[in-house]
Amino acid sequence: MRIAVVTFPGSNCDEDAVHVLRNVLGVAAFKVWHRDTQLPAGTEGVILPGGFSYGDALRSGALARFSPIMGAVRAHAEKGGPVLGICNGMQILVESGLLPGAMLQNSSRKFVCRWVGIQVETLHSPFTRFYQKGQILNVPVAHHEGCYYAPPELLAQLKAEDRIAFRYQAGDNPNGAADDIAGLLNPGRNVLGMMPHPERASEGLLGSEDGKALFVGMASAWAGRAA
Amino acid sequence: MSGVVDVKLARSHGLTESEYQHILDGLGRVPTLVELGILSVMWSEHCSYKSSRRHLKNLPTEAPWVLQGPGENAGVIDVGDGQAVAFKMESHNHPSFIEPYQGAATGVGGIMRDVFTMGARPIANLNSLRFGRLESPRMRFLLGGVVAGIGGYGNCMGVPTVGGEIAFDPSYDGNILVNAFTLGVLPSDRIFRSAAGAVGSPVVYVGSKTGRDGIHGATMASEEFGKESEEKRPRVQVGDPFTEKKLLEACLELMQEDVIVAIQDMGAAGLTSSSCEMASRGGKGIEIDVERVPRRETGMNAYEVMLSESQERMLMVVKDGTFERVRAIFEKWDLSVAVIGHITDTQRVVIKEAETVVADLPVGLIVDDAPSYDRPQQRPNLEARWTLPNLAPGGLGPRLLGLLARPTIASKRLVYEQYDSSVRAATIQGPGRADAAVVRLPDLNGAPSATQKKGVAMSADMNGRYCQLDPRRGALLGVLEAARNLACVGAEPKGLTDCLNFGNPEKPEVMWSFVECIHGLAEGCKALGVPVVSGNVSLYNETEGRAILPTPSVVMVGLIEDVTRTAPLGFADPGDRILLLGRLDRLGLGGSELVAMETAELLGRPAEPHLPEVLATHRAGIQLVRAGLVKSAHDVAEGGVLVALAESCVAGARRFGAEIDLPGQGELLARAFGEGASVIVISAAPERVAEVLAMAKGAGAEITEIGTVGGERLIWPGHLSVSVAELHDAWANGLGRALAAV
Amino acid sequence: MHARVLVTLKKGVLDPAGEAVAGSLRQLGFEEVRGARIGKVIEIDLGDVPQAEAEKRLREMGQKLLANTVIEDFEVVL
Amino acid sequence: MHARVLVTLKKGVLDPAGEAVAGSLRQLGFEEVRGARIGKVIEIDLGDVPQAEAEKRLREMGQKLLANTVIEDFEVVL
Ligand SMILES: Nc1ncnc2c1ncn2[C@@H]1O[C@H](COP(=O)(O)OP(=O)(O)O)[C@@H](O)[C@H]1O
Ligand SMILES: [Mg+2]
Repeated sequence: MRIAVVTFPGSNCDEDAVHVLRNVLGVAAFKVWHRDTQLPAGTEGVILPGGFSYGDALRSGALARFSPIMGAVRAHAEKGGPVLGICNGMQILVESGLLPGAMLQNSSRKFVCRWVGIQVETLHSPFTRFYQKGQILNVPVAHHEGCYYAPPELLAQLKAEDRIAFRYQAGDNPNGAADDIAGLLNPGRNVLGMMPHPERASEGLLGSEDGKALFVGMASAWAGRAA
Repeated sequence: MSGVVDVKLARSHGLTESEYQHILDGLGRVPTLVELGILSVMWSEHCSYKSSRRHLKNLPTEAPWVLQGPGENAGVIDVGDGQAVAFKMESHNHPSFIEPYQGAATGVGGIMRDVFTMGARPIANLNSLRFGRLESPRMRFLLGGVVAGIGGYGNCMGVPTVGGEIAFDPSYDGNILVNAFTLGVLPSDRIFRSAAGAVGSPVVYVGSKTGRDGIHGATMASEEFGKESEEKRPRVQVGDPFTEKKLLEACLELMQEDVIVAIQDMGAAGLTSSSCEMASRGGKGIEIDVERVPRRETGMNAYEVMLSESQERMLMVVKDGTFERVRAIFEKWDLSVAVIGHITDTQRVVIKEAETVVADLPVGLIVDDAPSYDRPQQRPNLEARWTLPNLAPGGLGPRLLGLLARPTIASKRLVYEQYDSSVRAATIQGPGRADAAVVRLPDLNGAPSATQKKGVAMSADMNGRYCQLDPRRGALLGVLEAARNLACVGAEPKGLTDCLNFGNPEKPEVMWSFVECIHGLAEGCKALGVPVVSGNVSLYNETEGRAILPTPSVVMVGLIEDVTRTAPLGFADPGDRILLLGRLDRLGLGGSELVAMETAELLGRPAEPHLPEVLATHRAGIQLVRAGLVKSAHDVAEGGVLVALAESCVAGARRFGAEIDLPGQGELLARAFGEGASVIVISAAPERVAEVLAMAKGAGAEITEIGTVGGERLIWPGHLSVSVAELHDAWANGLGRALAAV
Repeated sequence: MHARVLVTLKKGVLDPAGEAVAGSLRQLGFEEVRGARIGKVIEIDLGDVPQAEAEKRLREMGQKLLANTVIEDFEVVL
Repeated sequence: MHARVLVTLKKGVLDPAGEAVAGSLRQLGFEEVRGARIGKVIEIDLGDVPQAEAEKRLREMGQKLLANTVIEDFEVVL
């Protein structure tokens, strides 16, 4: 199992993702520099971590989308390989079109960091298959542009195709996201973008272990099918 | 600016006539404009500590575990197993009053640079803030801007902001305080310092390009505000956390290699102070060619380049022949990098613009001969304020609700939710959870670790009201409170950093309170065995003649051997017994929040701490938490024991009521709302109470059982009965209401 | 040549920041304010480029990077 | 009446976001880009106000709220 965690200039949750994979789960994980054009041989999954790539200039994720590594990430996704975008990673996925819709500033107009409850909406993805449907996960959010936007037709489609992976619990939506969406999947169900940080909720000591199963699912999904 | 250097121009640079004369005598000639600029910033209060230097010597700075005391960019203490932590606190009061977002942001950026300059990876930020009355729209704007700025910078850097304190008092109406603290970790055998190395070594500039930002910011921080401060606005610097994040990573990457001889961030007074300090600390000279300094703007002259306070820049001396390596790393991170000079043996600072020498000054004149003043001190008539007012008896319930809603006491959630407190996957007790912030240490390389057992605890404290009423005792109480907070999470205090915020030191009463506060800090630190390893002084916090309360903010850092053993401040289970560590009758209403609420005045003398009792209480607290015998621990501070109890009821993960009976026969209000040192509210499972009592007594501490957790109300039979819902509403929404009310 | 690209939120996309500004303006006594929307202006220094060419290039920049056309419209001002 | 207030950073004030955008534009092949600065455009709906009056009011709004005049300039476009 080998997971590549991309470091963009300004990424700051790359270490945390590597930590959970390596130190908590014993999964081989390594950082990849954004200027590389290829994922290392044997890469089975890719994580675009949280942070402020390019200082969030213009729009979060707008510039990182053009980083050289993104060609290889796209290719990996197109082959069906799992790609997880957390926080800034989700913003990059949305900007790059790997996920539909757009991200807006939080409706509070402020950065928000707190624990939220998110509900597992579908088990049909490498990331969510080890949860129970309807299970509530306790995870932190920490973002300024986390308000997911989708026009009505797109929302209807996401629902029809069961592509909403996580929703904030009713009344616990920290950013005003459409339909309480906290995470969504691409049509192939192998690309997940989510605003909450499962990597900060994978050790009981830090307040919750609910994020762990997501990484376990991701890490074992594509075993042996590496590039 | 006219180019003719004379006494008038010197005065406009903030130099006094006699200081200017001293320059003429020392040089034997009239300084050039660039030289005047250099000397004026280096001799400013901010850089030279001319009013404070002689008094800071009274602080205890030594302990066997101190690896670096005051004198470098940050203090460093050993935490064992090859690891050390570097930390410091710094003020950005004046810039934040002028432009709150950028002022606070660059304050946070500056203190993080101080810490990673030492070779440490920053792992935690705290801040200590003071604002005036929220009734003023300007004050609400300042609060919003400062908080957004702190978050804007720290969040982007990926350093969690895990704690701090905010208090409000009308004395800060014209001068808010923004003190930022950073702690980082480093290998204990690889500390980087700023003393210049071998003659001939290249001097390398890295980071952002230089623009005309904040020229003369250091002198601004050394002046009292008046009406004309408005015009000083364009001097404000703008922070760029994205560049600083890259600078951090590039510096730490380079520090893995044997390349850097000396490194110094460019903070206040920019290239001037960094180059002069490097030369001075190394006993060498330095020669710099400003033409080689990377610039963002065209047409900058040598004066502007030397005095610019553009952020996110570093100066390094590297080993001869290693520059290509430096270049490779900084270019990888898209940062500017250039050799701009070299180290000399002349003990002079020589600044060239291409081939023209524009400044040539002896290092000794700039640093060692900087003025040092023993400013006159005058003790004010403190006794006049020591008489307590007569407060109407009874009415505990409404008073408790009133206190819980006071902005100084109410929940700060509105603020700390704007800070990323969980990045780095190591925050064990974040903001609002416990009396001190607790962060698990990373591994030796600075990466998160799942096996690391050790953690650091940090607490920011100081009550300016106590310091106004009795500066020495007030400062001592602040230090003790910080240690008490650490005890509540089971941490052994190991080091302290301070930020001394005062008014105009040229006023004898201000100067006296400054000196007294230093004695109070020293007394507390000595009693606790805690060294002061770094700090900062911010004077002239005064507008139109009105000074702030003396505010010698401190952050105390403690060590926890096993981070699975800490305690939150909120109660955990119904049926748990509530106990008090320490003596309630040692507390009093002098300078208390209750008196401030009811009289809007500063009255009374803060309660005297009894050090042996205080130390015993702390010892007992630490032992109990470490033994896992208590489920919560919360110190009694502003608002007294009832406020502490109410907070334990409503501030935890779940909410509870409690039934209590406060011991003693003293005056009821003093028992309920008295403040002072040394009382901690703890809770424990009933079956562990016997062990708790035994352990506390073994540590020499007073301990009393006062009640039980549970129910829907906080009840003191015969005196108080308030519903948990009301307590929670007052406390949780107090700050929000104060901000919304116009 | 200096040019500006104005990027504004599409009609129908909520703009809480704009609403807050409108509210504050009214509170400050500008009661005539019926609404406000906040967008971005990107000022670009292009060097010596003929106007027609510049316009074409700026539209491309707007399309590719400066605006997110899912939620934003843009306009080139020379 | 609809009006725009353009708020831009004062000359000399660092604009990290603008620099990042300029860098990306060049990387995307727009090599002619010498620099970029990012500001705000606030579109205001004023109802029926005579033009001269509107202009005066908008300047006041700029001064009082829309621009942070410590670091920003503004311009009213009717
Ligand atoms: N109040 C204080 N207590 C202890 N040390 C102090 C205090 N004030 C300043 N120092 C020390 O004096 C030195 C100079 O401080 P400062 O000018 O703030 O540093 P910098 O140049 O990094 O901004 C530092 O080593 C600092 O830790
Ligand atoms: Mg420094």
